[in-house]
Amino acid sequence: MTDTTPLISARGISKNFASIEVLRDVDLDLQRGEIHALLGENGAGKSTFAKILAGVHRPSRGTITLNGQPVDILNPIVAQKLGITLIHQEPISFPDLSVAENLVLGRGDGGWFARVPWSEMTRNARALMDLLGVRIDVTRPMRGLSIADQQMVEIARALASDSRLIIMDEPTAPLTPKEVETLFGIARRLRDEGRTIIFISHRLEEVRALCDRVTIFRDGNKIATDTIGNLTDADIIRLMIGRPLKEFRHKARAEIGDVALKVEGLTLPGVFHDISFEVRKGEIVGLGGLVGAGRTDVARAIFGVAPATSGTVTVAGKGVTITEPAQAIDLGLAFVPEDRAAAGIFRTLSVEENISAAIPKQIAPTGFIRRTVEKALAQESVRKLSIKLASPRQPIGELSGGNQQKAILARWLLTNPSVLILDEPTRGIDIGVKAEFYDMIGDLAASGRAILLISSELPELLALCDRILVMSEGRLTADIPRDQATQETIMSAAVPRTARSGVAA
Amino acid sequence: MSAIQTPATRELPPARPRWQVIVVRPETMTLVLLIAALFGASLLSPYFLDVGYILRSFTLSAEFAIVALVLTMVIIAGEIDLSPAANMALSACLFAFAQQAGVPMPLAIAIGLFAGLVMGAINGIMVIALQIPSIIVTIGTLTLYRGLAQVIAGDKSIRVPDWFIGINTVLIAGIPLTVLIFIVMSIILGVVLSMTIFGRQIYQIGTNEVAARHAGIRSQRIKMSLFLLMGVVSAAAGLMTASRLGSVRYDLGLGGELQMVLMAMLGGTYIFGGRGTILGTFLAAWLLVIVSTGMTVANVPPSVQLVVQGVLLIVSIIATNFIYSRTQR
Amino acid sequence: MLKKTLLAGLAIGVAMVTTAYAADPIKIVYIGKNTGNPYFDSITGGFEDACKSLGCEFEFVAPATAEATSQIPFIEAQIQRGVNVIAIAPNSPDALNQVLDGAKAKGILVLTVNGDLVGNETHRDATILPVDFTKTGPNQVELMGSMIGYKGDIAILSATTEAPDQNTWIAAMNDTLKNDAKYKDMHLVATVYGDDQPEKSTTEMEALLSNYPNLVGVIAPTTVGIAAAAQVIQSRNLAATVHVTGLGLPSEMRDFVKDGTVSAFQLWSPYNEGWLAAHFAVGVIGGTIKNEVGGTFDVPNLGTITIADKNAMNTQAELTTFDAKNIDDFDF
Amino acid sequence: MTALRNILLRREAGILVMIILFCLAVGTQKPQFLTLDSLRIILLLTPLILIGAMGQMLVVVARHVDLSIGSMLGFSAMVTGMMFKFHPEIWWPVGFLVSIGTGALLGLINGLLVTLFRLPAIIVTLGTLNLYRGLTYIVSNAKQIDRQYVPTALKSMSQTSPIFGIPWIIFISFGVALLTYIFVMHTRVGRQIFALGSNPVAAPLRGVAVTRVTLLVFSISGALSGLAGILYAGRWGFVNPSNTGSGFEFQVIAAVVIGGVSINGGVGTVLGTILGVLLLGCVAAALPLLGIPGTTQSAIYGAVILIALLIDRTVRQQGIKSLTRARA
Repeated sequence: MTDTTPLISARGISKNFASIEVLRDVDLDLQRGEIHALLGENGAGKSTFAKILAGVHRPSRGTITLNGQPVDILNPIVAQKLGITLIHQEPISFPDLSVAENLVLGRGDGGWFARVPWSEMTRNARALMDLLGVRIDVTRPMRGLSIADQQMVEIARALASDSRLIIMDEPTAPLTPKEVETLFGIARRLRDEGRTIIFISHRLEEVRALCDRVTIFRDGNKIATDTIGNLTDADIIRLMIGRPLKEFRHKARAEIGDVALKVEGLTLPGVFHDISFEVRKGEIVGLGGLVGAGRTDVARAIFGVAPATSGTVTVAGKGVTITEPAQAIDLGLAFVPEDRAAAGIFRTLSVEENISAAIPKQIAPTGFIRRTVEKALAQESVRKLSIKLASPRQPIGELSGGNQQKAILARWLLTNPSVLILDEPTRGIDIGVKAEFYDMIGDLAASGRAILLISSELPELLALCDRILVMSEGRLTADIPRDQATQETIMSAAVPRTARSGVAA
Repeated sequence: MSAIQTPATRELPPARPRWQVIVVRPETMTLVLLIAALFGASLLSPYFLDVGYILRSFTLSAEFAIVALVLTMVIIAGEIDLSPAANMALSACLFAFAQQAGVPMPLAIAIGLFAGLVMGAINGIMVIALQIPSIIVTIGTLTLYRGLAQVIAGDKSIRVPDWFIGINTVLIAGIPLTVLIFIVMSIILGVVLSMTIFGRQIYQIGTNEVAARHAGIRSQRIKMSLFLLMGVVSAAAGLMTASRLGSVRYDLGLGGELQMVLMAMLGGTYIFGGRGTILGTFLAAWLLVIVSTGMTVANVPPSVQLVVQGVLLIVSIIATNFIYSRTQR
Repeated sequence: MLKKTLLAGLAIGVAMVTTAYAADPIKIVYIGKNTGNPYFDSITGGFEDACKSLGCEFEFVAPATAEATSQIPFIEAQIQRGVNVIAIAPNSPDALNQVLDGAKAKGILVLTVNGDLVGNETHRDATILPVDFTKTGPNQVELMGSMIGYKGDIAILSATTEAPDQNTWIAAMNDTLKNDAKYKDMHLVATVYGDDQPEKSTTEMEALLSNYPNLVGVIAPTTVGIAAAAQVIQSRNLAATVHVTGLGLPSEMRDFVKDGTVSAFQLWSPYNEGWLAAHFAVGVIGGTIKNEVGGTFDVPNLGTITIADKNAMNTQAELTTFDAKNIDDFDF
Repeated sequence: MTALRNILLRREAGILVMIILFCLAVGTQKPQFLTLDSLRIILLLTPLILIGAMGQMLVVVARHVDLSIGSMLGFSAMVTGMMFKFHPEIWWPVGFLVSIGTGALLGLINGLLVTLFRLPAIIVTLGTLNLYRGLTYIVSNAKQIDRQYVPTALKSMSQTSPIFGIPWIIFISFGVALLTYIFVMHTRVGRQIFALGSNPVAAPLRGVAVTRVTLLVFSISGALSGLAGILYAGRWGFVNPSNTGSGFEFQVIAAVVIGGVSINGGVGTVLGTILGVLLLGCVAAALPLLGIPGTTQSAIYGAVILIALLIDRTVRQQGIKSLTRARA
């Protein structure tokens, strides 16, 4: 038979976003009946490649053949018809439609005015949910489902679609180990039925447990494809980051001083509970955990974006109540938010205006803006942080992600903060610039500032932090000193407790 | 660290030439249209080109134009207010009703202005505290405010005292007082918007409110003050209209919201917020007056004027969107 | 290039302004309440025919809506155009005072036609009304009485609560019913207002029938109201028990008269209003007519017209009654 | 039965309770309000609004709004009326095709402006509200279509009845509601409208042809305005370039918002919308009966819209709360 013909054969796939090449000449064959892992750092191009296969993006160059036939995957509908389903990283749902409807929406059968077979749909949905072992009433709307349940619906949808290729983009992030085990069982069964699965994950142990082959991406290039057994963890990490891990370790040790920020019993019902910790001057405290563990919510509460309902915050020894960010800034706090586009930059405004946004009193003591002062401050920041730009008057949206992030950091440095909260500061940033950031963070601590660093990248936490706090399901589960911190200690604290007891049993 | 090379040499797009930044702006489009309209109107009717007449005609729209300046700021801040024309009517009715009931004039004027402030506050609270989209809130309050004006005044018109009549006929250096107020307001608000931190923060809120909040900008406070300003200025415009007409009826300023939105849109204010200038609205106000005056004096039927206004509105947003998408990403 | 053309345009414009003022034929403009109002087509017809025979220029303009201030830019524009006569059906009794004064100051003859500035008569030169409005009320009551045998409960369905003409007529109806022994068995039980909107007029009519089961007649002295009232009667098949009359346009009422829903209604000739107004204006400007109270002049087809109190004049003495016999003779 | 359905059910039940309470309150003052006769009056007041509300519901569910429906109604009615006037030889039911087709075309233009140029519907339809009204004056030369030109058969649709003395026009409006129900609940594209409004970003990823669905929704809104247009001509016996349909949008939007269609898209039911229309009809019918002047009607509408918004807001907040609870 044609078993040797790959299911999918991609040749020379490249993709540009606004003159930036995020994927370069990628060749990849996917066999029938394999689970194929895509590995790489954030921004390495693995998600982009997956999205091209699923018709979300169209390649700038390159060809894709399916079963030896060249295909043009115009859009997600075409992909669906070709039997390719993508499970998105963030579950996509229609909150006002029922679970059952969410499961079938987008299946290409029937015309516009085809009947909606409600009872059959509900029956099938129930069967699928039973298969996945998820107890959800399929007639209720998606709104109100937990992220994990939404993710399970997403997975069920892919199963129901009867696809030849199922792409799972970090599907396990919000799931409990038990759910992960169910998912893996199903994935293996699908493989045995002859289907192909692309599995994108950061967790090497999961990749090892599940996948047959791996492909490693770095900076938009495909670096290697091999059977999983042929590679050690160290090999994989080396291929992913292009250098040994150790180099990142931040060396500048700062004097650790008085407590700069202290949090006690901070609670926002339903989001996080009883969070207590302190950060000292010159100290970098990491805050790790799974996505959705409530880390960002704690930071937002401290900074007054979405205040907690109970608990105390002490800044430099004084108890404070912060109900909005302006107060936090006056107290010497600074917060670089996780989602740069949504909460950081003013895309269409100039770099200058972006840098000076948090210091109205400095640039306009009388209410009128002093352009010369603003210009001088901006130029100094640009020089200090070596922000690459054509002109400080250029809209910040025209800069690369790393330089945008530098400008945001510059904004906060101008407030001369004593406490800096950095939420995923290096997400979506080039590896070179990332290194610069690590240096800067080290220098900031060395200058006596207290830093709370939220990160999902374990190497980043391990490299930079003096202490690592871990959150799970809205609670602090560990406070690990630098010398005891390993990927394992952090992960074991990050995994939800309910699940851990399940594993133990 | 220097040992690590970024494999992709990511080039920065070159900065745009300065002339392009200046020329490719919606205000330029407005100015060109303004000149074209002047030219067209003078071709359309020989009676048009008369500065006195154009100024007199402007007084008929001056109240709307004044409110449109504030509306521009509201839209830049990412909100909209469709209720100011109804606010004008209700404030003016309350004022006229009070003075007719024997309340001393200064107090009656204060009542009118205060009513405007309250109406602005209601809009602001529903939008900011209750987080209902401003467009829907103000469609509701537009109906309510005008309805209340009708409840208060019925269908009858209430006279105002003779000495209060005729703000539009007071000439200062040959310019009607209301037009002068419009010009002065344009300068003041233009300075506020472009040169003060308050104005700067309006743009920042409109560009990205979440980011603005994170940067310590008190967006709710700023938006509330804009709604309040909107309320007071609308009320003042209502009183000016009362003075111009000499009487007040519930239908005062009916349909004015479209005129105001049109002025802001034609001036290049971006409907999604974050962009726009007072200068643009200033020019657009003149453009609209000249277009409608030119057509009226040429006896072009009002039906054609409705069509022209509708087309202008749609074309202006398309053009504005296009210019912004081309010049700024 | 552009500049040159612009300058040329300016020059031509200025030249035309100066010549226009010197132009000979009298220019009359009639500003209606709003466009699309069929009533004004008929008035305009009278103006047009009169101007054709008198050799003056005529134009009709009207704003899109009948809102109080919407006529102001039109008046301003006509002043600017240098017309000699502005005839207007005012949308507001007082909001136009300032701008009309401006017109008078420029020497323009300002007439109100088919509606007056009640209480602000000094801001116009004269008014042309179709009939002596003091007679409208009694005429309507008499017509109603003749339809119901001068006995029973009746109601009035009017336009808006503040419409001056309507209120004059309603007051006169009340007066007639109270003081004339002929009508002692007719009881006016309600006066309601439909705001000249078909929907509102219909609900008010329905409410009348519901609230007053003994009702035998409804007078609707407004064109929208009478059509709405007739329609309610027609759809409920009540033509035999509830009689509807009032003021209506033959073109709108023809069907109801023919199918017996409405046996008779009244109006005047809007055409004659335009005809009279044009003749009066030309006469005043030509010096053949003196615009003073008590003066008289002759108008073809209308006979001798007397200028009454407050410089008011009428085209006819009594209302015309339309019924199945004569309705086809009228085409407005 | 699930949480949100319960809320929605409560919502519809809530409107029903409001209607009943209102009617009883009016009934204590005017017992004749509680008769079949006044039900007939209320039903005859609402058919056009009901038809318009079905179209508007779809538009709002898709996270847009259509302010131009009154002008589309006026334009379609005018075009149809002119056909009746100048071509009386044409069989009158053809008028339905003409009116609905004209409306659909105008709606399509709205949809094209919204989709092609990615403009907010509210501004586009504010523009076309004027544009279409102006065009109505132009095509009609500002002349009204008088009663005598409107076919008698059409006029009698709001009077004669096929059954139980209920006029045709009421059957037509409820027929439209029934079709809308089948459309939104039992066709794929109907569900796609809800998906689009529920999550516009995700919709294209799930194979919703956003452009075509949006065009369809605006076209339906236009077509139903057209249907309301010809029925207007029959109901009132004339078509006027300035009055016909003006202010229609406010009544319809009020009914839709009161009926629980969420302004944030994705939520709305035919039943709720019908109840919203009926509530407005009850208010409109009760005011003259109680002798309350018509001048208060607009204020009452405004207040009712704002109250409905507040209720909508409260329901939405409960939804958010239940979401955070579920995450905990």
